Amino acid sequence: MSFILNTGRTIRQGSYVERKNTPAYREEASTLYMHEVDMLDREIESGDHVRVESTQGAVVMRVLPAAWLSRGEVFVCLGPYANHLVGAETHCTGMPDFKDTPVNITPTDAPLVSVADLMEQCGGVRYEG
Amino acid sequence: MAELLIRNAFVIDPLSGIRGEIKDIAIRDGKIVEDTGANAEVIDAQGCLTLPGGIDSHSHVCGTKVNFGRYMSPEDMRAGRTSRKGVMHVTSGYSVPTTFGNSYRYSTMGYTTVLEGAMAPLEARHTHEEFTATPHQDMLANTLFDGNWSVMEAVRDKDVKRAAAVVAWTLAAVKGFAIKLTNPGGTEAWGFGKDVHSIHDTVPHFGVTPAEIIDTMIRANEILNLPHSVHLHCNNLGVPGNYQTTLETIERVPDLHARRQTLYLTHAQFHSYGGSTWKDISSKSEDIARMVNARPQVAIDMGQVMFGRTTTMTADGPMEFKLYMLHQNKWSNHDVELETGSGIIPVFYSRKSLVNCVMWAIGLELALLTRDPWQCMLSTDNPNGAPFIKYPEIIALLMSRRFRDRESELLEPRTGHYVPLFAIDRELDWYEIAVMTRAAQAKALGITSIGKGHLSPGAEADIAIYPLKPQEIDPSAEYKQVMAGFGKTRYTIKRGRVVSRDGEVVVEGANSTIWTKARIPPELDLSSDPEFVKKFEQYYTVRMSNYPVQDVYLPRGVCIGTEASL
Amino acid sequence: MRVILETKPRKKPKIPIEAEAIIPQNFLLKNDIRVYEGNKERTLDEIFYVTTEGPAVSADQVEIVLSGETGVIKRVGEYMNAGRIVIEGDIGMHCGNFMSAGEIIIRGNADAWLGREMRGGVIRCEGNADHYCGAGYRGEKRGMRGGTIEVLGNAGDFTAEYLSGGEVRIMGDCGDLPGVEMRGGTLIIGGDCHRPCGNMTGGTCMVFGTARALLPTFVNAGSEEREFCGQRVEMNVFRGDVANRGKGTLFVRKK
Amino acid sequence: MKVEDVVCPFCGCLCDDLVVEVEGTRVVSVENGCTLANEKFLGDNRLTSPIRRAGGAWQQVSYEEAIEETAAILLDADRPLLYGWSGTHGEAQSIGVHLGELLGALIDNTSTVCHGPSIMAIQEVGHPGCTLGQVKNRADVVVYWGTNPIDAHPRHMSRYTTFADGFFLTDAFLERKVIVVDVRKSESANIADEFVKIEPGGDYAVLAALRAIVRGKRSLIPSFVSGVSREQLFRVADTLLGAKFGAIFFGLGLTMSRGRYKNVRNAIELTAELNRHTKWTISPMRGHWNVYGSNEVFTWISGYPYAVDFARGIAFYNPGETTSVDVLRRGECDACLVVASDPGAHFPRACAEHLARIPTVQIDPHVNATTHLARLQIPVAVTGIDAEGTAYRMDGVPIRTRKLFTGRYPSDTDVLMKIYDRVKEEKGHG
Repeated sequence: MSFILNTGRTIRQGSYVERKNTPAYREEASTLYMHEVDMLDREIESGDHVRVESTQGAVVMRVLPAAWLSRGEVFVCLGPYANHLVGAETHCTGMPDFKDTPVNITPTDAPLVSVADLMEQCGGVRYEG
Repeated sequence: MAELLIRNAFVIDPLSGIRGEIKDIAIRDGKIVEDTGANAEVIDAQGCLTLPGGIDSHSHVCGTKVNFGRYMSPEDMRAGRTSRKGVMHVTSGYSVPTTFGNSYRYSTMGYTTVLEGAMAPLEARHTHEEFTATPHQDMLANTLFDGNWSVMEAVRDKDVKRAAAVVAWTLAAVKGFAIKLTNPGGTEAWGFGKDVHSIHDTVPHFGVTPAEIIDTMIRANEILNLPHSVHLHCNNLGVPGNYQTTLETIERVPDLHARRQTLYLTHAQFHSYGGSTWKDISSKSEDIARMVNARPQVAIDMGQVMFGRTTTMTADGPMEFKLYMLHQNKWSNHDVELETGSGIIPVFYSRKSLVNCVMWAIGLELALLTRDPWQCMLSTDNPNGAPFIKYPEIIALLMSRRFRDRESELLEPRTGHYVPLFAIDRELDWYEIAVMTRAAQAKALGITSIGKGHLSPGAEADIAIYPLKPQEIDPSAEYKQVMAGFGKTRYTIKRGRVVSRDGEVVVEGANSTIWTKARIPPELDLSSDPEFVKKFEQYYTVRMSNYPVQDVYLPRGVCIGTEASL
Repeated sequence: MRVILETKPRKKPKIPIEAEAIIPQNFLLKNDIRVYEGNKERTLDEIFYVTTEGPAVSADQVEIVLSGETGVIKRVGEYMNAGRIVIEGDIGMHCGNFMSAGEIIIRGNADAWLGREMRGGVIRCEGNADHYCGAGYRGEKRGMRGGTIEVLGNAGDFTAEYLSGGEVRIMGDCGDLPGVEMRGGTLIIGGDCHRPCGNMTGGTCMVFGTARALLPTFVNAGSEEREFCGQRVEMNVFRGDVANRGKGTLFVRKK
Repeated sequence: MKVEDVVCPFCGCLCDDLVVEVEGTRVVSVENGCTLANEKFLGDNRLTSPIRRAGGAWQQVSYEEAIEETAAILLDADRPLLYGWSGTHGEAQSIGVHLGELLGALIDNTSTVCHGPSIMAIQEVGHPGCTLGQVKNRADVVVYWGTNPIDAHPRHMSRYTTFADGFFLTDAFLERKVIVVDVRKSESANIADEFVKIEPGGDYAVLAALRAIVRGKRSLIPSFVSGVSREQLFRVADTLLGAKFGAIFFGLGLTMSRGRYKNVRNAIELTAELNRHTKWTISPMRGHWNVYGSNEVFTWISGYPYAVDFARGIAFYNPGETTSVDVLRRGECDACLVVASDPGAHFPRACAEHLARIPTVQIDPHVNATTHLARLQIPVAVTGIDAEGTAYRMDGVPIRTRKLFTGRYPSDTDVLMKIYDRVKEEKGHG
């Protein structure tokens, strides 16, 4: 695995947290921040889609550059997209590895999926009332 | 009309002057009455000891720091667990049980009224929430004023009326019962990691001394005509040689009240140490008791230490830090803006520790050397000296010299050199125990007039019937039976209803919260005082309108209203 | 006496069984043994096919053999004070809690908290042990106090947390923070580990593989030879954890 | 109608100085609030009626039916999980815990994936803390460690720390020193006087090093500890020691990274050590507005702040064993009631999958990720908007949230009480 996925709060994620089925939430929660040099290395442009894969699963995200990250680290706000990658092992502390999940990142043309899509992948049934 | 008749009770009701006689007690609608009708439910007490419900006038059972004691101690929680069963909720905890755990255990011991010893006004809502989850006891809250900025400013300005106004506004706002001062001035100093070391030390920035705070608050209390006196946790708690501070404090107390004390000194044991270090700590109980005997205007509670594990918790933040440095175990601290502090650490009182043995002896000595039992109440400062479930053992120790002698053999062998306990012959009798566990508390708290602590017609029908027949047993010899008997009532009756029987809790319960409201002239009402309001909004982190405890938190509140002498 | 307990098929096989009653002394007394499946109480034969062979006059003559889907059975051997338990496969959490004597053999893997707060006796796990092997309970100051736990495979994180007596021997690797808060006893790690002995105040830990991310708060106190599996190994000696006024000893194999 | 001193039900800051304008059953404007508060009050994404999943489709059901079915699901389960609670008021949480003991359920709150490890650390070494006003009025040094208040607690700095003038500091911004420690240069780091950048997973070692330095063991410290230079460590230690009143606030950077509660423990022990020299306090930056309340309520009833297992009648607690993520990962529970939280969004995928497998009921005002996983959802009023009740701020100060208008939704308390009564009816007292 070539990157370490860190997750955390962002103010936009917090703003849309009670509207998880809106495009605004989807956009924020599926944004992956990456160091610009890492982006250059992989020939990823700002706004490109990437397939992010961990041992747990894979999900499509949109890349934005971030000067505040170190190389090798990527950041996604907490939410269902990041959690598609994070394992449920807690080291018997109750807490998953939200701050250090190894992931591979490859460019893709695939579209972003919605929260409902993700939940359907988990076995749910979408509600669009 | 619910009626209950208790027959053949061996009644001791000190406030009514009944020192032990076989009587019937009639109850209707939760109150004691002259007699009942023919259809009353009957309990045959069979000559068993029957007392007004027990009252604990100083215990830590509800509120922020108590709950933090639970929160930080899963090991204590697992040390005492019971299942949900019948009407009983799940309980956890040994030294800091859950609210239902406290309530059931007190109930089983015949206690029906408990005063929470320390409530920070800013966090009062929390205390009240836990009160409603302590269903078998009527609850009262001592309200902390020891580091209250507005009080200290009034003290500095020598404005006792202003101090009274702060107290009146605060008690009414937070539904508190009485003034509590914990290490007055010391908790503010602790805001910057300091403490005060005598009653004449100056509190940093505020330029007042503990002595001035105590003097002013005593007078403010009496101006407001509050039922209870100022309730003081003296400065220098737990410090070798602190008896001097305690004596100095008591000496200052004027006699301002006809029916009760002017100052209540809590957990006196922790304030009666001689010596200068932990190595030469000794008992100064004789000096303290002599002073108390000479000053009827003062009442104390024991603050008895019993051996074993417990958790200490107090608003006295700096003291807990000192204790932490000795024990090096866990330490929690919680300073409350503009008001007070608090600290919590677990401790183990060991018979192998000379210091702990001396502490154990001092509490008993204070009870035995204070001549008038109305001046010395039985307490452990639960859970600081020990969990309150040790009360029966303390009663047995006070009633039996033989028991004390037997215990002495188990103590650290040098103990006898540092304490006078083993030269004291006095053995307390049933009447004195009744005084020290309910009647004196009711009098000291000033709640006899709302029907607490006695069994005369009109009183609340809070009654404890113990499986002890005073006419048949000799407590001096049969102390084990005394201990067992006080540990588990035959019946505990709360407001006319049996709430526990032979240790089994039989109803869910619903308690009252007793609070005080002093009426003061409008010009002294701080809610419309621009200076007070401005400072409040500037320095507190909650808005003034969000500070008072709403009525919804006291579903069965009992307000004692007073008229201030202003 | 030999008691053979083989699990029966269950409708909800992932709901853990709590079986602190499965200890030799209980079978000797022929108590009505109950176990719990979630919030439901079950008799032993609702969960197991039970076979009993031969007599016993004392608990140390009782051997219990567990087989089948045993990986979700918790608290087997809790407060065990004599006799022997053999688990043919995996075992659930808290196997051997508070055990004071006797022997537990686990042929498969052990879930977390193997030998929690153990006082004495022997636990031998032939597979891997999960996190908190030989550790304590939340908030308590002491973990395992006596006896021996031997794990032939690997162990997880927080192995021997708060160890205060006895010996924990992990032949394979450990995860993060083995021996954290350790205050007594001996922890032996045959393989690699990460950040050993954080905040230790006493006891001895020996790492015969690689100790990664060694904490900066240990003082190097020279080197010594130690024996492991019949081999003499040159070890660096550290004292610490200095962050905590610690007086523990940490041996780490020299490269 | 304008309502003053409104309490914000978003984050643990529990700001209580909002001015909210209400028209009928709608909030039309918010003053003094941060972005998060504004979105919360103005948000309009309510689920309008209870819904039930029938096969692959959803249908509306009545509250009565939904409550009846919820009770039946819970009664039928051998290992029910009651999860969430941090987004509702204390009175509802209290019913939840009593429901848990009645059912023999596991009950857990969102601390489990937030400050659960902080609680575990506190249970080992205690917690030298204080109310936020102490910090505002006194602190001359503030440390934010592994937390980014600008995004997560937007008014923390202006109400309580960096920009908050207090009694002993009349110009806080100038007189108060702010240190930010993080693995990334967050927005908050940009306004700090000193930023300490740590390698991921390096908090434990850095805290251990600082403890050693404060104890005078400087010679021991190597030239770099987890990416932090010895010089910077010494400088930071000197700042800590030089404070008159210092306050550390820490976040999920400590609780979620490698070592978890041991990181927090090291931070607490550093604080305790500093108190031998000067005054220091430490406080977790609690996320949900009433997550601390759920810890308080759980504790006074059951003895434990979260992760309580009533399966055996008594209360049992052991994070790692009785925590929601673990229980879901192992596929243990056979029914789940979610109240006022969104595990579908905030738990790892494997947990969401199990929630979809078992009958999951959600009580929540909004359509969220868990909605798609649930069998049944019951919409309720939003506490702080159209329902009221007690909340505990991150520092333990209890504040009563307000009800701004009476809408058409029942409160969490109403719905839970009905479920509780129904379950009690079936179970009796036994």
